[in-house]
Amino acid sequence: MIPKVLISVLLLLLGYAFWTLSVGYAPDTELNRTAAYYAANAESEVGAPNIVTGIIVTWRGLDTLGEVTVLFLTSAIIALVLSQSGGPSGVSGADFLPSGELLTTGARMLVPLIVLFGAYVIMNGHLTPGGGFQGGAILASGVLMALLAEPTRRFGHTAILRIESLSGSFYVLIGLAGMAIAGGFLDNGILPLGQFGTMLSAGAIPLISVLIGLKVGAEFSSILQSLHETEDA
Amino acid sequence: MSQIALTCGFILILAGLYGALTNRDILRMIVAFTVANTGVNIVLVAVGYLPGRTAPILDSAVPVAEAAQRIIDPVPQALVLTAIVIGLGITALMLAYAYRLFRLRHSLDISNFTELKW
Amino acid sequence: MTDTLLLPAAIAALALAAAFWRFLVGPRPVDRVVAFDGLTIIAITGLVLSALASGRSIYLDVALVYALLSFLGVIVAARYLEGGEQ
Amino acid sequence: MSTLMQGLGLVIALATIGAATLAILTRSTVTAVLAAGLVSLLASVLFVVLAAPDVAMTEAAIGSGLTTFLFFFVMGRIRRESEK
Amino acid sequence: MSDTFAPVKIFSVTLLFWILLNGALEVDVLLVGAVVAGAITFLLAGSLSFLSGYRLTWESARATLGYLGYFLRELLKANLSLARVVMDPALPVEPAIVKVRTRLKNPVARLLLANSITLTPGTLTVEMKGEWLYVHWVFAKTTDPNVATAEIVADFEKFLEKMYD
Amino acid sequence: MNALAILGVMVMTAGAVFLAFAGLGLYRMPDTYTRIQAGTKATTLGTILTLVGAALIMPDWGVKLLLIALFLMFTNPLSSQVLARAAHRAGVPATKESKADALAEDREELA
Repeated sequence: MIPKVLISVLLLLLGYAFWTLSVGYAPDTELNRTAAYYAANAESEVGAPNIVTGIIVTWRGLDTLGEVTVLFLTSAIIALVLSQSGGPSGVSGADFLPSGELLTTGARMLVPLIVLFGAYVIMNGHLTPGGGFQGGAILASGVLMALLAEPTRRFGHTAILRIESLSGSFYVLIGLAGMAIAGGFLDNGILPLGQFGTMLSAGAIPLISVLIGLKVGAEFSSILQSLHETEDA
Repeated sequence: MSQIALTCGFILILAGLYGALTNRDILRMIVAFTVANTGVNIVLVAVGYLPGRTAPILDSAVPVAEAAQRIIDPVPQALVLTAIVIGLGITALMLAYAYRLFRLRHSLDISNFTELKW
Repeated sequence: MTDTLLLPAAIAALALAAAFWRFLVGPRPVDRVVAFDGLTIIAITGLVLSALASGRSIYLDVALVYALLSFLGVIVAARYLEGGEQ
Repeated sequence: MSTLMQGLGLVIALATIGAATLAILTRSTVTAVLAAGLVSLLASVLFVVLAAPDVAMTEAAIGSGLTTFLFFFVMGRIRRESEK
Repeated sequence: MSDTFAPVKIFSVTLLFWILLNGALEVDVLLVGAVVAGAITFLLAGSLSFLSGYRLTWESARATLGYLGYFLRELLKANLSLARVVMDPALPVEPAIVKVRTRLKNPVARLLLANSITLTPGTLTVEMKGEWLYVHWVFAKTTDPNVATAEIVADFEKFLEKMYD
Repeated sequence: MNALAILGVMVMTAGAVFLAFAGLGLYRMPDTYTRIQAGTKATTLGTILTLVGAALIMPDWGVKLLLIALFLMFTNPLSSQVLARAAHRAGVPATKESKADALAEDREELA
């Protein structure tokens, strides 16, 4: 262990640095040049009212691709680590006791609503807060709700993996199509921008959001599943 | 407002660091890490905040023509959004390793793992 | 307009303080989960208030996420505590 | 920035710091995990006050939801292992 | 759920929620909504909705209105009584967990019954098994199952029996 | 600031008062089960009244606020039931004033 004195000195130094930062902080009154560019060109270049989604999906789309790849690696490593731990096979996946009737019924009614809400968040990602990442997390929450209500139930591992890889491939394909037809990798101009502020507008952004959402949801679901299941294949 | 949020984020970072350095239980160290993670996110969003402005989403409340005068900086928000998602991945990874270590030694106390001590 | 909302906001802050006190003192983990449940619901009021104060309906989507998903955290904690309060 | 938003931000920030302190200092791991979930939950309201609804939504769906589940899953497995 | 209309019911309820969420009745919104609702109906075929087992008759519609009115009145009463207890310095509670009986068979109706009991004065459903409901009651006047059933369950059951089969 | 908005602010204040009762109930009640009771009823009504008040102030937001209220009325009692069930299964004791526990008597045959 590091001695307590050292920790306190380190924390004090950091605290002092933070204190000076925080006291001397004065917020800007104008947007910086990057942000001003994004604000001015959101309508004409990407056609997405939600500028954050515009940045994530289009302007900095390559970063998002990298991020999704990192998530995929994470889920793969977790599956690997847990499979090497050699858990006792034959025990059912019930880390929790079997659930009562009320929770089962409630889950059967709520899972469609949660999935529907996830789809809403994904499809409206360019209009309202939301997008692929949030929607994917909500979809994974739906999977988790089903897992909680029926701990012994298994979800198709292969189906999740297939969704994951298919959406990933289509994502890259759309990016390449943007390079071939429009201005560059992951340019959303391969489809017409459409009427500003409607659901099917902003070029390829809804499509890319759906793919990101499916991929992120599948990755989170597979992480949840590897942590939940006892038999490690 | 940004001062309040900045201070809050800094305190969260310090608290998380303290917990991660002093706790002996691996799970508690991971909890402290998530607290520090949230603190960093708050600091980043607070830096992007400009007083008197509103969210970077254009609708009837914020017409396109006035956008540059009415919205806050969207870049830190996009950054934090991805940071949160990656943070969940990292937490899951650490938890998987913690479980693996527990299976190996049947203990979660960090002082039982001394192979790499120097 | 928003100044008239200060009164409900102050009363809701009182509710938050009381529930937060229960969260801090416990004494059992189950009590903390109960307080957590109450705090998530009070947070919805906070979100609606900030949506009203800034006049933007898009903030309500976040409140929807809370209404639909926050109880999952409570359920998972409850399912864990069922097996014993450790 | 109205008085209402200022006050809301101040109250939420104080509560966040309180929850974080509890998460670090408490003895029981269950309490620590719950308090970390509460930190995420309150931080999400703080993000809305800071005019970042996108981030708030992500934090609400991931921070206070999925992270808590992951902790409790792993803790449930560890508890079952140690009971054997 | 033996009825052949189950997929239609899930589809229509999902589409209704989609329209409410979007708050718009435009062609593209409806188109996307139909695709999403169709996917949910297809993939989550075993799921339930508010309409599963609901009788589509005038009588049940009247019962639904009566149920809603009664429920809201009871919710308000529950809160007033709770406020009285909380403000009272002596905290006059005498809680007990009592057994009550229900005749309902439909799972959605049973869930609605349990939820209604939880939101009405002084009662909280703890467990449900077969025909028995275990209810935590703050002002327990009795522990006899029959009397407690008449007191807690009977009114809601009357409405719910007409609404669901 | 029209009449509808004034009414809305009043309804919101009433909702906030019920939320405060919920907080007070959580603070004062003697055991876990009664705390769950206080926490679930008063927060539900309080939040619904707050949402109704917001809908009166901003009539355009009505549909979304209605949806929030619907989801809340459905999920909040459910989570309370699951919590009460878990507390009972974990053996959390009730307060000394309680009169009977039919569930504990029947626990054997239920399992």
